[in-house]
Amino acid sequence: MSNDRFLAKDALGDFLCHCQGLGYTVYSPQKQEGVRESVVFAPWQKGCEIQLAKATVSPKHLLLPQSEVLFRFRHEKGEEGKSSAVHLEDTSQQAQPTLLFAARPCDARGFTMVDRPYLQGLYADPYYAKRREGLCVLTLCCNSGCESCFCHWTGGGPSSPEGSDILMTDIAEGLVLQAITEKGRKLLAQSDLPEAGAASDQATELRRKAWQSLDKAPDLTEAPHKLKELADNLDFWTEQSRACLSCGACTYVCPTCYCFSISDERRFSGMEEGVRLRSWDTCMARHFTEEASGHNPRALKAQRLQNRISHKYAGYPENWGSFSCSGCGRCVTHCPVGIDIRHIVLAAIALPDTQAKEARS
Amino acid sequence: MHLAYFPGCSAKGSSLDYELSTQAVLNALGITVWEIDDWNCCGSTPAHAVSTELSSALCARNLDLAAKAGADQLLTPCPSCLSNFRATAKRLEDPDFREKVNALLDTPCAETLPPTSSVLQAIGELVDCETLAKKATISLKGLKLVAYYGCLMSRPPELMHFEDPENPMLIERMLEALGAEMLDFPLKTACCGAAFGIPKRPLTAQNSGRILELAANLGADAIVTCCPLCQMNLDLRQAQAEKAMGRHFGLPVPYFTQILGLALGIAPQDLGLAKLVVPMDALLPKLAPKTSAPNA
Amino acid sequence: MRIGVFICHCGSNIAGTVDCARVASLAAGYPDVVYATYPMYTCAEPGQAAIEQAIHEHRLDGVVVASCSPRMHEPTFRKTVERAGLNPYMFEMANIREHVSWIGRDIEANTHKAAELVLLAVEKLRRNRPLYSREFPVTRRVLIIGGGVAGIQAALDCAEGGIPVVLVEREATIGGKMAKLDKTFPTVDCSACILGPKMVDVAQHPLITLYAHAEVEEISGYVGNFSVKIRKRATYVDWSKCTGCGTCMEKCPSKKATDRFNEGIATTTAITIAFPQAIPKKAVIAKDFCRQLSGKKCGVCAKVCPTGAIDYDMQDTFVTENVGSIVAATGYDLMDWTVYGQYGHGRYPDVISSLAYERLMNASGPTEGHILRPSDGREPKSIVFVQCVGSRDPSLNRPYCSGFCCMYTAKQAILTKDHIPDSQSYVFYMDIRAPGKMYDEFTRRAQEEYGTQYIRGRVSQIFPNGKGQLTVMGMDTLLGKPVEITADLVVLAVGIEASRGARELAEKLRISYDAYGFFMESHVKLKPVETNTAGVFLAGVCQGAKDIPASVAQGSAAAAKVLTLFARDCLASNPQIAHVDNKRCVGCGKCVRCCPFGAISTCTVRGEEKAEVIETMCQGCGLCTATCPQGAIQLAHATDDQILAEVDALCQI
Amino acid sequence: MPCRQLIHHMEAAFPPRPSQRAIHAEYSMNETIRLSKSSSPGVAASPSFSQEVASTSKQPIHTCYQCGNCSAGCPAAFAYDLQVNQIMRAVQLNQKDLVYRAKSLWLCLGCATCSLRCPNNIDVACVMETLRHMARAEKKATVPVVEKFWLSFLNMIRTFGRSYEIGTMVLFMLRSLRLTTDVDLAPQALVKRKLGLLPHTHQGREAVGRIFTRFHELQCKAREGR
Amino acid sequence: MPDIAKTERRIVGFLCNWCSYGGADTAGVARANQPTDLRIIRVPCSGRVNPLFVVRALLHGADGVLVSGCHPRDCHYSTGNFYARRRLELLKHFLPILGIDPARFAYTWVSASEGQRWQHVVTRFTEEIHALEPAPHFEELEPLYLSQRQSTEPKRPFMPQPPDLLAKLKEEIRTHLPELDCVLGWQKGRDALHAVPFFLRQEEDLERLSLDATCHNSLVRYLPEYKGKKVGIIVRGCESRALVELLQEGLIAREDLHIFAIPCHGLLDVARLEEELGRYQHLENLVIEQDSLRITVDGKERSFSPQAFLRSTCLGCASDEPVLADTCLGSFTAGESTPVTAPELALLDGLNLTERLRFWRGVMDRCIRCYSCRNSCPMCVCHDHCIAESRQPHWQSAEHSVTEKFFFQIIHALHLAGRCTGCGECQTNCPVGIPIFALRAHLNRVIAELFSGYQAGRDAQAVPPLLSYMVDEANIQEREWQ
Repeated sequence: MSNDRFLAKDALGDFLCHCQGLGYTVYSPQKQEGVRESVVFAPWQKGCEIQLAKATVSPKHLLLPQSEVLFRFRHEKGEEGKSSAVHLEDTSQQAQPTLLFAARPCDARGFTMVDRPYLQGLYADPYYAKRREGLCVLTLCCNSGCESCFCHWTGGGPSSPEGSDILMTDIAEGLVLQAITEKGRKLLAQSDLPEAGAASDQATELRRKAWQSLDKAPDLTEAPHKLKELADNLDFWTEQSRACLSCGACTYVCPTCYCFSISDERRFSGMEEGVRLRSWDTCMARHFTEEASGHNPRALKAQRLQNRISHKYAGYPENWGSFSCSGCGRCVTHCPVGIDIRHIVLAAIALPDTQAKEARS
Repeated sequence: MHLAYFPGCSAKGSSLDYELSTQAVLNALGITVWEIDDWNCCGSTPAHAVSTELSSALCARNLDLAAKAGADQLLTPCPSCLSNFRATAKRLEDPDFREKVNALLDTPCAETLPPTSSVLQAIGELVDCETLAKKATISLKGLKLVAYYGCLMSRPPELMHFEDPENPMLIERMLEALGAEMLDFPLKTACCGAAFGIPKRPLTAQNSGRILELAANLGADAIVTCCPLCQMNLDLRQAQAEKAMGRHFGLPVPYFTQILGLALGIAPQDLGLAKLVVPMDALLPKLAPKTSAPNA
Repeated sequence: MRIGVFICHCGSNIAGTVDCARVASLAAGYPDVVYATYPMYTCAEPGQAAIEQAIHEHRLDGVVVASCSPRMHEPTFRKTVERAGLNPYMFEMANIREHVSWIGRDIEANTHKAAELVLLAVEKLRRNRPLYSREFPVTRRVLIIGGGVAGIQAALDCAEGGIPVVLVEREATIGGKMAKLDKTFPTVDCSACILGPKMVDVAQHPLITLYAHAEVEEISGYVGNFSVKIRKRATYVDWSKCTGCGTCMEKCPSKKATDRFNEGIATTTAITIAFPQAIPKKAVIAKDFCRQLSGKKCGVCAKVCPTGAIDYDMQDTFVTENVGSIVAATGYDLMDWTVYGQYGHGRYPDVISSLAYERLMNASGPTEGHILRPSDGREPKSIVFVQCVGSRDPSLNRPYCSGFCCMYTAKQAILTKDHIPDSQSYVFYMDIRAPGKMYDEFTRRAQEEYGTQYIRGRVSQIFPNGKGQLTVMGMDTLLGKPVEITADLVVLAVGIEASRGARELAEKLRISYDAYGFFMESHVKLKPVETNTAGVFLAGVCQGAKDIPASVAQGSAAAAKVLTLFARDCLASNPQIAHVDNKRCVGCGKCVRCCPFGAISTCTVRGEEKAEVIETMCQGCGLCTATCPQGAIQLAHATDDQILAEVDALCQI
Repeated sequence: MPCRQLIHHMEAAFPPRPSQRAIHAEYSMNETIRLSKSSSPGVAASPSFSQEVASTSKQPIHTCYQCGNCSAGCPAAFAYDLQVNQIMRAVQLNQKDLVYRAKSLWLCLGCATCSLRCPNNIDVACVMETLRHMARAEKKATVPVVEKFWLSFLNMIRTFGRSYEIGTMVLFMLRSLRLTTDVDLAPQALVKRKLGLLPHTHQGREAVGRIFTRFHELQCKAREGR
Repeated sequence: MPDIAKTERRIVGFLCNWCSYGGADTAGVARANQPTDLRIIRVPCSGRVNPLFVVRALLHGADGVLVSGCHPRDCHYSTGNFYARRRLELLKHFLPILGIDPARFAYTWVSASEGQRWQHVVTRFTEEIHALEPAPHFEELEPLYLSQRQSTEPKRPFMPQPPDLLAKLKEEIRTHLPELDCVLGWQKGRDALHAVPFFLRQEEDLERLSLDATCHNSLVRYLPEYKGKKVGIIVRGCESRALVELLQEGLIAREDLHIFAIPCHGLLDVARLEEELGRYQHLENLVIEQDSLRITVDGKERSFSPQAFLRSTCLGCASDEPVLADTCLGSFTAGESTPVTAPELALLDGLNLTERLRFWRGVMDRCIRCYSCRNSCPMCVCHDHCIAESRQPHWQSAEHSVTEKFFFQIIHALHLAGRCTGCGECQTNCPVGIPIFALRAHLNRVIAELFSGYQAGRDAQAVPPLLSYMVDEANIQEREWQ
């Protein structure tokens, strides 16, 4: 692997500065103080401490901002309010080249799961596409497993390269950078980082060890089938969702939840003008499916939990051939009431067929 | 409780009998007080008539002495001194004023000053009437008395906090408990004419005269006082008042401590009774040992 | 929406300091505004016609007028747009006169401000919805609380107008304070002679139901439909049997009962009839003084009662009456003058209140009309009257004038001279207030014909001089000399205070009261009889100090208001009220708790508790809207969205 | 205590005043009060006087409605040339001269009966005291005998730290030239030992002396400042 | 008109229609000259003024807000201004903790006849606002990040639960379970450090019942879902107070509840323990003792002081005595609560106004609007109808701006005023660790100050302070405007 480069820990700042020089806005994990530490991906500036910890919240907001302006509208009037026209102003062309530093393999794999519906469907989402194109992902491999992570259950792993442009392995004195995509190769080529040499082998060994450290993953092949059968089993889902608070923590920390809401927000400027917003929405909230009539097809939290789990482990696989869960475990750690998606999926698989089919409406 | 004691200038002069009887009564009631060292005159009326700051500086020095001696409370028999102390403590709450007063003093006045009280009020608070009656050995039965508090004891009410400002009853409650007949005395808080006896005699003679006349009309045997200045005006200057009113009164004007002392069985000479200008001698024979002994 | 904006010049009132044309041209750019103009006088007939025309011409569905205060012309313009076919509530005003042109001279700043206020109005109007009143039936009965002269007058006028009346009186007899008076000023005619017939009329009128010795316990409901729970306090005498013969009074052995009717200058029996002309003339036992009821053996009255009316086991009972309107006529009480230590705290028997003096002079009083000193029964020769005792005294939190003391003091001075020709009266006063018809002449007569000495000054102290008389220390401020009078009797013209329990009653009635407990009228000048609670009216001193003629006039006025209210079968409700969004309401009851009118109840909708607004009771204050955390209850015309839009329009501009 | 030193202290702290009689003579006529600005003869108002009194005394002068209660209860009213309520009125009308020449100011006994019974909660006694301070600051004490008595009293305190009755009397008699003051009381007072013949002695008197010295210095400074 | 914009300040007035608006009219009629800055919004009653309108204006750029109503007792609606007085006074005390200068807000009373007073009030207030800097733009402030580490001594020292408590509790539940639909308790979640809510239905479930200082979720939160059913619930002191609040609001029925009260000496801050433990794969053992907290992770035993890992929200708790209980287990500490300032609040107390605003600017930025704070709060009874997400009324936009996020926390805090029982779940469950408990703790402190020591949930019969009033408020010093 002669192309691998070595990035010494004390040269991290210089490297990121170099990337900024290439026109990238650099996002890196940053610790922010509060009641307790929180690690979030935020714009990096020279002098910022460089964190390598796994972030509390996934970096999906780099592609899907918490809210984004799709367009602006303005009702324009002529003299004395006589003639009038609605003026629209597009905002999709404003994506900046962005470099994401020290994402984790689950984060990067998460991008691929969002890519499919946003880029590979009938219509590509232009807002998303622009950002995706400009995004360069530098992923830091995990050197060990973690109690709450389960990337290897869903087809990933501590050094899985999907979604990454460069994979980085932490070998204590520095990082070994391995280009995965052309974009990554180009970035490495533009850098003056030294060749990794022997460090490259050290990195390979660490990655192997990480894989070995993982507990054995259960077989989830049956999951889509079982979940489909369970779709109408309200008893099962009521039991699973009993503690659910219907908050949005699970969906908002998730790297693969991509649902949104559209709303128009007026500006009070003395004119009729405003913006159309696309903003994160959570399927765990009651209002997510509330219809204008007041009718709500998923009025119960049991139905909403069923929808969320089934989408990730049954619906999405049916359309795109993979689970839409990268196993990052954030929903597990951040659920205020400890709802564990692993347990639900395993419980569904464990249920004998006859019981699963016992449909209740 | 550390009770500091400020006798006031008159205690060492014109009202020596008040001082004697006060000490004797406090002693008999088991109340221990410490006279503060090195006290000075509170400035009385002339000081505050001339300058509030001067008056407060004179008072503050005394309050400061009491504070530094660790007093929990500062007692004085004289309502005028008390009034000046209270007014000073109140004014010192204003930092600007405090600064002005401190500028007059050798050392700045202590931040926290002990509360001040009159001997009368303190006795009222420390010894209830029942206890007082139990301790008494002589009955005051047969004495028809009026209590005269003067104006400063209860005014201004927001400073003095002494009973109903129009109708204080503390002396009445005490002496009634000891057997005396206390007459309702509407002029009990009227002004005696204050220190004007010297510069403007008619002012004092007229006012003291009114008080004496009403007490005489009501048939009182004596007027019981708690203020050295009032006592002096009603007693020493009684002849001047008689002249002004055109009538003879001959009313003894003892201090409440003297009457209390008599009831507690203290010898008249220890109460300075001989110092009264209008003698009480005619009343003394009315006093007799209590007939009903306790538990009898 | 299509909004028209009219920026009024108001002659030069607005145009003098606001560039109206510029405001109109800015307004034309505001959202939904399709027409903007700047007429000279918008409220004038041509101005209103122009609005109507514009509504038709430009197909407007909302109108903003920027002119004077909406408190002035909002009703006017609502009618204007209604004439043009719009819902009257699709209208908003911007106040650019009182709040802009009249308070600042900078044209630039004023114009800018006016334009922003118009924007506020436009943003609010865009969120207005048409509102419609509802009609509801009324119960044509009236409750009158208080049987003094004002209440009696109101009751008789209502009953004569054909309205059934429920009259509740706290005492055992109606008549109020007037029944205690000897004579009345300025004619010096006998109080009992003029009031007595009216009291009898009340007793005999078929449409009047009288509950004496009773109090209002609870009031619920709203204008047209009140429900009133009345507590009939136990009298221990079955009034259906009592004939008022008075035998029980003669035989009652407990003779030391406080005689409240005689203002405490005498005592009476435990079982008593207040006075010979009492209505109803029925006996009542004062529990505290009755031997039988205090657990001792007695039972004399029960033995002597010829009709067997005595019932020692009687308990309070309750009746509920439904009425459509309420008149509060609860009168006043004398303040407790014994707080004045300088007047002896009440411990000198010959210092008495003016009302006690009325009883001393009254032929039906304890002295049978002979003025005798309470201390020794001697006839006083030197009488001092002191005015403003408890009136105009901020140190006792009674800064107000009691209104009638000057007059009755003059009357009492005159009557004193009539009773005791060799007496001399002195009146200490601060100012003589005698603005009524024949009033000033009357006070002059007291001085000129009856030789009463009027001395201008307050009295500092009153005390016994030890010789059986009282020393009164006063001041003649006209001479600048202190005055001392030796008096046989001192009469204090004691000021009035709100009737005992007035505040509690106001809270039951949901009306306001002032700092002293007097009930608040709706407008001090233009709505002196109405309160802010629809259907509740005021009569007499409960609203503020007044004398007998004024009380009677207000009693009649209140009756007129009741009759006006009942002239229609149905009432229209105010549509600017709160509405509950059942989808959002979680039934937590916070709105129910704080509604000042009890206008929110709860109901069950599909098994869930929801708040429900009683349309006729809601007065539209919006407290509930500010209280509801989920915004489920919204005040029409002042919704959260409307106020938020106004805030945002101001802050995001 | 050497007598000379005593007199020296007295003179230093409270220098003798110019003849008060002269001030008196100025106002022997009964004049019209000119409230508006006018050149006609009469007593002009001092515009900020009532405000100054109100702010110095912290009392709501303007709430006085002339009920006369203060005067009615005043024990010195019989001796007043201008009654308390009239003084309040004069203050309201900014009649500084009228107030300053009233003897009443100096005859006030300070008993506060007026304050106690004022229906408007005005501390009238405090207003009177404030007026005395203000008048003294303008050297207008119209009853010198009272002032002399105060000063005599204060001089004793300055010298001895405590009051010394006989000293006060002697000094007062010297200053007021009223050599027979209270001689009628002397026999009894002396027989009954009502008066201490010698002043008290204590260490604090020097500290008290320093209080007076500083007070005097500050007063001089304030006067120069003005 | 840019010139005006430079010389004027943005001042918003809320005036009641009947008195103050009339007073402003009277001032106008008298041609009483006034500064032009103020813009008046007419409302029916000062009681209609939701304090959130005021905050909204101040956060969105108003330099000052003035509310004026009828004088107390003169309210056209009888009592509306009494309620307004309490709420606005509370707001006045709340603004500083947000970093908003309370001088920017004033409330007063002006009657329709008091034109002069109105002129005076407007002139004074406008002058005061001009004397301040223009209001800072929240979004443009530089964030201030500060570390908040527990530094306060707990009010009561930590104690592990008595060893036999769980067994006793199980016995009690076993007795009562037959008459109950369900019992709300806790069980272990993914490992021994993580407890989750547990809904016991059958006797077999008792085995899984767990009870220790990691069981943090407030089960009261679930009770309204069980309305009409008979349920058992395990509560600690703060949770019993939350029960009282829900009972006061009629959202649960006492007769449907069986309350098992247990003592509590503070809960563990699991998130901070996780921070200390770092990434681990297996957690085998958790032992909680008086002085040591031992956890075995990946074969290694780590030991901690439980005192140092108490939840900050528990530190100020004086008493675990249940207000309501059917079955009491263990012994409780009755305590007069002289509240200890929570460390997150102490941190804010030590900052000046600008620093506080910058602090919130920093921490609120990372809010993801997941609403865990709200949804785990036992007092957030609006549940699916929160105004944060409704379009009508439209209090909040969907925009993820830091102002909107901050405004939500203000809404939450003010809606909890007088109701918050201080369980701290809002903060504990925040995925990004925003110290929002400080706002609640501050409001609780203010409520106690203003309303004679009132504490939510202490007395089932008490009327919540913001839903009642006193004609003469003992602790509210209204401004005199002299």
